[in-house]
Amino acid sequence: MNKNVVVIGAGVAGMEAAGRLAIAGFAVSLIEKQESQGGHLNNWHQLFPDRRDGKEVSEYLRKLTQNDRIKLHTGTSIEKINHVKNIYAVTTSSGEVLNADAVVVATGFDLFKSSRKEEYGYGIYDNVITSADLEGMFQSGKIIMHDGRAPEKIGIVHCVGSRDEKVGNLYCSKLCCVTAVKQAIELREYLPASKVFCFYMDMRMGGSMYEELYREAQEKYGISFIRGKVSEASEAINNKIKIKVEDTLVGRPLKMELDLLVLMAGMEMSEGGKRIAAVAGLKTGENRFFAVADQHYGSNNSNLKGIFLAGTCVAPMNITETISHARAAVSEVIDYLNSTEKQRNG
Amino acid sequence: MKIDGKRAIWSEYQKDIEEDHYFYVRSCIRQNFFPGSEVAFLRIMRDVLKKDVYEHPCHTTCSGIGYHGDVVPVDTAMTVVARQFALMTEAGYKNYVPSCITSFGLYTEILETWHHFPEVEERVRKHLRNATGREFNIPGNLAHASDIIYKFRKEIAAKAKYTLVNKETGEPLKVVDHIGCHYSKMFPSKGVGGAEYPYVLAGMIEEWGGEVIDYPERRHCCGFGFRQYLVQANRGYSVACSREKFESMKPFKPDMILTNCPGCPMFLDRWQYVINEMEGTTYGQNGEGIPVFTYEELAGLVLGFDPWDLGLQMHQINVEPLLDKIGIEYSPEKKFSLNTDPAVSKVKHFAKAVY
Amino acid sequence: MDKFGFTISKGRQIDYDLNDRFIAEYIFEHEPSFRLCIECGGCSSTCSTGQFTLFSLRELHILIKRGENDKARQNIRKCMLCGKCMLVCPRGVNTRNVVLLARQAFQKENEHAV
Amino acid sequence: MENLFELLQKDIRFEEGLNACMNCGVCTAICPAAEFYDYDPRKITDIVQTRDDNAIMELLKSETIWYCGECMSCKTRCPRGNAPGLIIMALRGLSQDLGLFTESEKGRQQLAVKRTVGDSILNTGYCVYLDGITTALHPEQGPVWEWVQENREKLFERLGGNYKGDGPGILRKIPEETLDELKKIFEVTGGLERYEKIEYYSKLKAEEMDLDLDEGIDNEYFRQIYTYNNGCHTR
Repeated sequence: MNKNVVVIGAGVAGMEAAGRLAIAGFAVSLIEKQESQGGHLNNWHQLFPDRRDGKEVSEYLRKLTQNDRIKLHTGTSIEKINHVKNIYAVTTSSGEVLNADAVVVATGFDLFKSSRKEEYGYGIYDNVITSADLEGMFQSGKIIMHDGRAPEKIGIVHCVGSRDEKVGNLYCSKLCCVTAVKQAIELREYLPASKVFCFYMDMRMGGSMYEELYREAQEKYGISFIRGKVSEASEAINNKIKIKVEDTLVGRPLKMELDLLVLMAGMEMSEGGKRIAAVAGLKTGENRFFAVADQHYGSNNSNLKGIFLAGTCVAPMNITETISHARAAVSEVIDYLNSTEKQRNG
Repeated sequence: MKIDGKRAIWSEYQKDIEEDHYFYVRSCIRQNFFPGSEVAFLRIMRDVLKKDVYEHPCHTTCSGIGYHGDVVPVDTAMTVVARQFALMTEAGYKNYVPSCITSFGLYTEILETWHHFPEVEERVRKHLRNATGREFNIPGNLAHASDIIYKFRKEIAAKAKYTLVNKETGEPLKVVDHIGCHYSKMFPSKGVGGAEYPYVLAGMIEEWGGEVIDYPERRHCCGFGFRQYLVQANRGYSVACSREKFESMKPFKPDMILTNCPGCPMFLDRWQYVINEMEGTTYGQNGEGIPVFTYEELAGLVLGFDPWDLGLQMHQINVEPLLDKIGIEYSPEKKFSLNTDPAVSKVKHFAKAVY
Repeated sequence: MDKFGFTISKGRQIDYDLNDRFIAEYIFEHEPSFRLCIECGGCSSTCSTGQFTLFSLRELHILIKRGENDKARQNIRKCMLCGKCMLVCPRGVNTRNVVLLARQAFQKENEHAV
Repeated sequence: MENLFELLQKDIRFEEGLNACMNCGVCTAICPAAEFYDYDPRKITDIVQTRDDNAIMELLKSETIWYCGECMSCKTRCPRGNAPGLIIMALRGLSQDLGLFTESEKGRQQLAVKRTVGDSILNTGYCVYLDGITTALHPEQGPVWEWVQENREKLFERLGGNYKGDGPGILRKIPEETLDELKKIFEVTGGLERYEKIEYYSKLKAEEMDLDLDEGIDNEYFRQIYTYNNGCHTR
């Protein structure tokens, strides 16, 4: 079949979809606005739940997309998407017009901007960082406070930007709990003298082997879990972070001083995705992610025929789910192109 | 502490504050405890900034303390407030400026409620008609008196005689700001700077040369708690809240506390005296406590008003060490003088004048 | 004080940094399964003492972990050591032994004090 | 008869204040009252959302609903947009309307609030007025306040006030016609009825406690509720 597919976004979902489409014989244009492919995965040190190196998955995706049928356009964004009959004309920022028989949108997610939770003081207090910042520290091998010393007492706040009407995100980002547990374990490995506290509302360990990781965090690493949403953080004169939380299972307020506070930033519809929605006329749902045609059996289908959705641009997903979702999108693309071919021939 | 992070938040919470023609309503607590502050507000607005501020002789309490003491039902409070709006409407004003934070919070809450539940507004209109025959318009602009001083902080700085600087060392004074809870905790978008890092007082401190001190319990309530202070048996709670703040600010060695709420300056002042009596602890650097000011008192001081015209003799904590630190001139013997001094003529006409 | 008619209220926050967690450390050392509690409340819902008094085994565990030793001490004798809690614990915590160890630790503390 | 939850729902503050609570505890963590009282706004919110009438009845009679200071810090932070402080206000209103407030030590204090602030509003047009802020009721106001009280006429004159004077200005006398308007507002909006209920149920309680209660603040019952603290409000 001599068909062209444009895949928007070269993160995990986009790379998987592009690779599989190429294997199926399609000519693929893979568009990425960043200078390199890989998406958020590039910034992640170890993956949950098995703690493998993120680079291994990157390597798999890189190999998968090394295919002559894939043309990678990095540093490129989308200006326009016009629909004429069964063809989508995709205009890129370099002025090129790509004609596509189908489009796969894989624009992914943005991390919640933690400074929006003003009461935690991210961007104000020196020793408040995000899960992404901590991942960067793991990559560099240097876990340090603002003054360069190693922290001894570290707090991890779950649900930052998730399950929170105040920032307009009613949904659960699903992966922050397990990220918190993974990062807590890593902290204890890097800094064996440290104490780590996780402040959670519910432990949502819904993935394969997640609960086991949680158990290991308690059993092997002595990480403390305190049920309560941190209400505020403030900075003491010695640059330590003071927090206030309710120990809800005792029903009393608790205060604690910490060297470092890590905010588990949730996932939001990406700014890039919002732009694509606007230029292509794609619908978004209540949570601002792309709206899917059917929650149960049409999660790759958008409101437009021929434009398919893959990965975290429709909802928070882990890497396993993202890859599966991208493959499912490829299957939808194949069915769709077969049926349009039949219509034309018939 | 990264000030840029705060500036980013401050820039997101700017509110519309009108330029002129204000309908001013007084605060019950402030009239009793800080009469000099309300006089200073009118002196600054009318004499220094040449603004039109109108006060209606028939305005009353908003009933806020009774409302938050839970003896005044919500419909009653709303109708008392509606009557104040009616006076404003009748006087031809649109810009409503309460002196009290609890009032400001109550007005904001009521306007929000009416916005979301128009049937409540209709009911209140009917109540007011039945009780008084009055009709009202909703204010075009609602700003607290501290918002107004904030708005004109640069103009005040331009005319200032003093800055918030230690005249011996040239160092800026360390100033702790304390915002009344009802200023923006209920509706962050209604306060300059929002709820977490309010800028309304910080902006004045910065503009007038001081250094803003952020300490861990900055956002904690002073402990008024209405019934928690009004009834003697509950005052242990009230003083404990203030004590928590003093303990938390202690390592930062503040020179003074600046407030924008009626109750807070009184409590933060008096509880220092009580804690000293009960436990022997004195806060502050000079062994004489941390002086607490209202924003009008501070504005008056930098503009060169006489400290005793501002009513600083009504504070329990002596203000003289701080005045000396800034280099403000004053006459020690006039502090408790009750004589009708020539200075009084400066302030006296603000008692009655309706401009 | 009589002069004012009230005294300054004491806080009831758990001040984690001021608390001493030696009881918890003692139990962790001798009964590592103590770490595994997920605070589900299964133990307290089946607890015989809990049926008739305000005793909560789940809460007791947390109080010990936070170093709220006085509060824990007030309740530690209420447990009848029937062990029903162990049967229901989804994490296999030896809850009965936790109570026994806590009592031992309190006992040691008393001996030290003497 | 309507159940208690339905009665609460009639209060607009209850409707504003309660959406759905997930028991995260962010309110209790920041609550000044939770720090000094055996008080947990999270639990109160959770109890009312169960709609359990027996549990709500317990609340209406309890000490716990009287601990809140109405600073509204809880509203700033709640991730579900609840305002436990507003829920408390609705509970307190209902407790007074049903005469249940006299069941608790802290609830009984409502008569003290009514006879100081409440009556001051109707008698003076101010929630608090200089003459009523005596050092007998407020010893914590300190020596400076004694001086202020002793010299109040001259001092307020010196500071530019209008103490008991006509026209606008600080502590001016509120005109009779204005006070009449206030009274009328209280009459048509249920304010007077609230006052009467507080008086009525307090009288019943005073009889039950065998304490004398007549007008004003110089009587056994007032002194008792104003000063008594059983010391068991902190756990």
